[in-house]
Amino acid sequence: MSEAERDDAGLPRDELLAPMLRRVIGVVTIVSLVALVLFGLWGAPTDEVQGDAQRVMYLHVPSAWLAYLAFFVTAAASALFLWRRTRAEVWDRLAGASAELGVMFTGLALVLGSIWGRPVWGVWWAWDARLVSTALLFFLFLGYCALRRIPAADPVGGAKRNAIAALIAFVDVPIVHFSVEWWRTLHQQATVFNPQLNPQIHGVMGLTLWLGTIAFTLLYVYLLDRRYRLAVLEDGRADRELERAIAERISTSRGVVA
Amino acid sequence: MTDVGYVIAGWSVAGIVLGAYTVRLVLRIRRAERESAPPESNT
Amino acid sequence: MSLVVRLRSVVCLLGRFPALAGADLDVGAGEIVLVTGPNGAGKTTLLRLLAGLLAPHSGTAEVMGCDLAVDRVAARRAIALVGHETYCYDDLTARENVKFFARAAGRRDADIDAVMDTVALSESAHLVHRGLSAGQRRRLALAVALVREPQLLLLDEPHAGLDAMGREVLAGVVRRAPSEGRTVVMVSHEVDIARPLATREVRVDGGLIETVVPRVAS
Amino acid sequence: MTGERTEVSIWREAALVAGKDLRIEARARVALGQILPFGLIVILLFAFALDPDRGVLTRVAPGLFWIAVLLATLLAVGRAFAIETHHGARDGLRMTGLDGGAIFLGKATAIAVQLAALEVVLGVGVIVLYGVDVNGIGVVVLTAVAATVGLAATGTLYGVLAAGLRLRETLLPLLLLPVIAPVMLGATRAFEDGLGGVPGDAWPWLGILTVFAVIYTTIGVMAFGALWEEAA
Repeated sequence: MSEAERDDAGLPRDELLAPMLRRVIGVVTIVSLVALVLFGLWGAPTDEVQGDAQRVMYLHVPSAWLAYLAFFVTAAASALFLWRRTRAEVWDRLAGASAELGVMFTGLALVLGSIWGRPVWGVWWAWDARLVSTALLFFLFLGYCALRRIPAADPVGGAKRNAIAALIAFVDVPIVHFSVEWWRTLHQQATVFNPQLNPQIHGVMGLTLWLGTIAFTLLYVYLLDRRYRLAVLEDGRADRELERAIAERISTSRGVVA
Repeated sequence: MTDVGYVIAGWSVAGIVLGAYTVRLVLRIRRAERESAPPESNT
Repeated sequence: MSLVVRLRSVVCLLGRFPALAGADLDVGAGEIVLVTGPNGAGKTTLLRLLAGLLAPHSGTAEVMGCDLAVDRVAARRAIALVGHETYCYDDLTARENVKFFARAAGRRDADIDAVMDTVALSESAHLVHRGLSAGQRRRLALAVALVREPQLLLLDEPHAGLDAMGREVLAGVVRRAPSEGRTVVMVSHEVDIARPLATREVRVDGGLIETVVPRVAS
Repeated sequence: MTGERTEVSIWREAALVAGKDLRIEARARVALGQILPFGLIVILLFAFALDPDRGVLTRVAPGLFWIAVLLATLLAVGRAFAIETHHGARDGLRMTGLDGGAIFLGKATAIAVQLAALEVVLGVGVIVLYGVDVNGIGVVVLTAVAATVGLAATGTLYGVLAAGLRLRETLLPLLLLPVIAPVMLGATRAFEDGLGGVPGDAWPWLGILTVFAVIYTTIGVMAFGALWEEAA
């Protein structure tokens, strides 16, 4: 790429995490996920008000947290890519990888929210402020990923366009959040997701919720590194072919001229 | 459907989605690695 | 003689195809450079590069003192590219189109009328662009470029589609360019007409530029 | 050497671009002849869809009005960038060296003007067809202005972002609609407070609409130039 300088080491970094660190994170992720399953399904006591259905919360809340984290990472990486001094392929790939994970976690949060809402409140979809915000976030992600799939004539130009699109959507998230909060607080209705109305989460339940959040975040970091690695491999092949085509063109025409 | 049914549904959906994505990702990486460096891996 | 264009081993990509693969070129102020070479050799790419519409993949490219790798937009106000397209809007009349580009360059009505006369479009100035003939459109494209009073005039096969009167207009514009402080880089296949107008000729082939034996224009 | 160049400030350049777009519209009459009738048909279809016993339509009239405006915005934005695709007009505009921000303000203004005209006619349509009685007109007009600026700004921003791309017709709604959800929400609630309820309640919604419009106009002025360069 003409403008995107190679990384400081001169070579595009192949992955985010050093292999050793990645294996460690991988193992810790598996351990924490297993612990989450144990605590989430058996360890934590059954909620008196909502019954066993409340156990879905241990996955729904972490997913929703990851959705916003992934979106923040995409926006931060996009900003770094746009700033000429820090512009590098790393940030563009990171933004894309995080967005793809964001779509998955946001979708999961919505599905789990629905599965949790049904038994507890008898509705598949509750117009709760946070659930609505998460739904809009889901479509912002989908739009961004759809845009990324469309190639641009100039790779750097396309990456700049995607980065700007990410920031435009990112600025929208707080506006959506406030407007939806105001909208839903007008219709004050006890919903399963409103912390003020939820029974105070404490003890083993609180621990399990923390465990879920940590396990999901670790999983996100691991998958982010793997998805980034895939992007490097896929870009790598394209770059090599391009350099070969240029070299070929120069050698043949030089041959002719000389 | 009893509450337990919903719990099982929720947790299995999460497991399937996350698991499937991870497996597919690892497979895609393996295939890409094989394609991009066939000459060196002739041991 | 200050250099208007300085290219050193420039590589330019069209998608993934290296249209320019290590091109070198120097053009001084007031020169009229004819660019020849087979089709698909990179001639149009060269003009789009000089106009700042394409970013160089590698190599150094300076036009009007601006480094194209850093900022392609800065020099554009002083450059005009007359390509196969007229840049105009179908629903606007010939004069309204020229007026838009004139106002964008800060010109006044007098300049517009003058340039419409230069390209002999005064009588059909009121016609809507959609209704203009191919020859009229080529002359309109020239008018759009001239009204902006560019210091670097890039012409991409300007003779194509020009009638006799149009060729006369073009010859006049190119001959007067140096006296009006304009440098011209012209791509043309109609060598017998173009060569007498040019002060120098270069050939683009296989994405490279080489100088043809310099001929002083007769 | 060259003629003395008068200093064309951003606003004059913006006015130049807006003038060009509006003159093309006056000549081609696409907004007046196609987008406006489209809006009216949508209003009519809503009446078919919702059994037009007065009660339902009157209550949801603000929401239906803004959905119709939203759909018309998609068409207006598409049209605004379609005129730049013929005869290499995009390259022509680049060669003028006009400031990206000025082009953004110009095109957004042209879209806003067309939307305003559309809203007046659709407004009359809704009042007549849905039997809405209007009081608190001040809030209604202020809301419409703030919402229109917001729609025009984000519309122009995503219009240039999607310009020239393959599949831009389906990509533009997917990108634009989630982002302008707050405008839909704010404008509809403000209209409801303005028309029926207590106009005073509308101020917070008007606040959100104004913040939205200011933010996206600012982003547009900053980002349009770079996006215009990348447009295929």
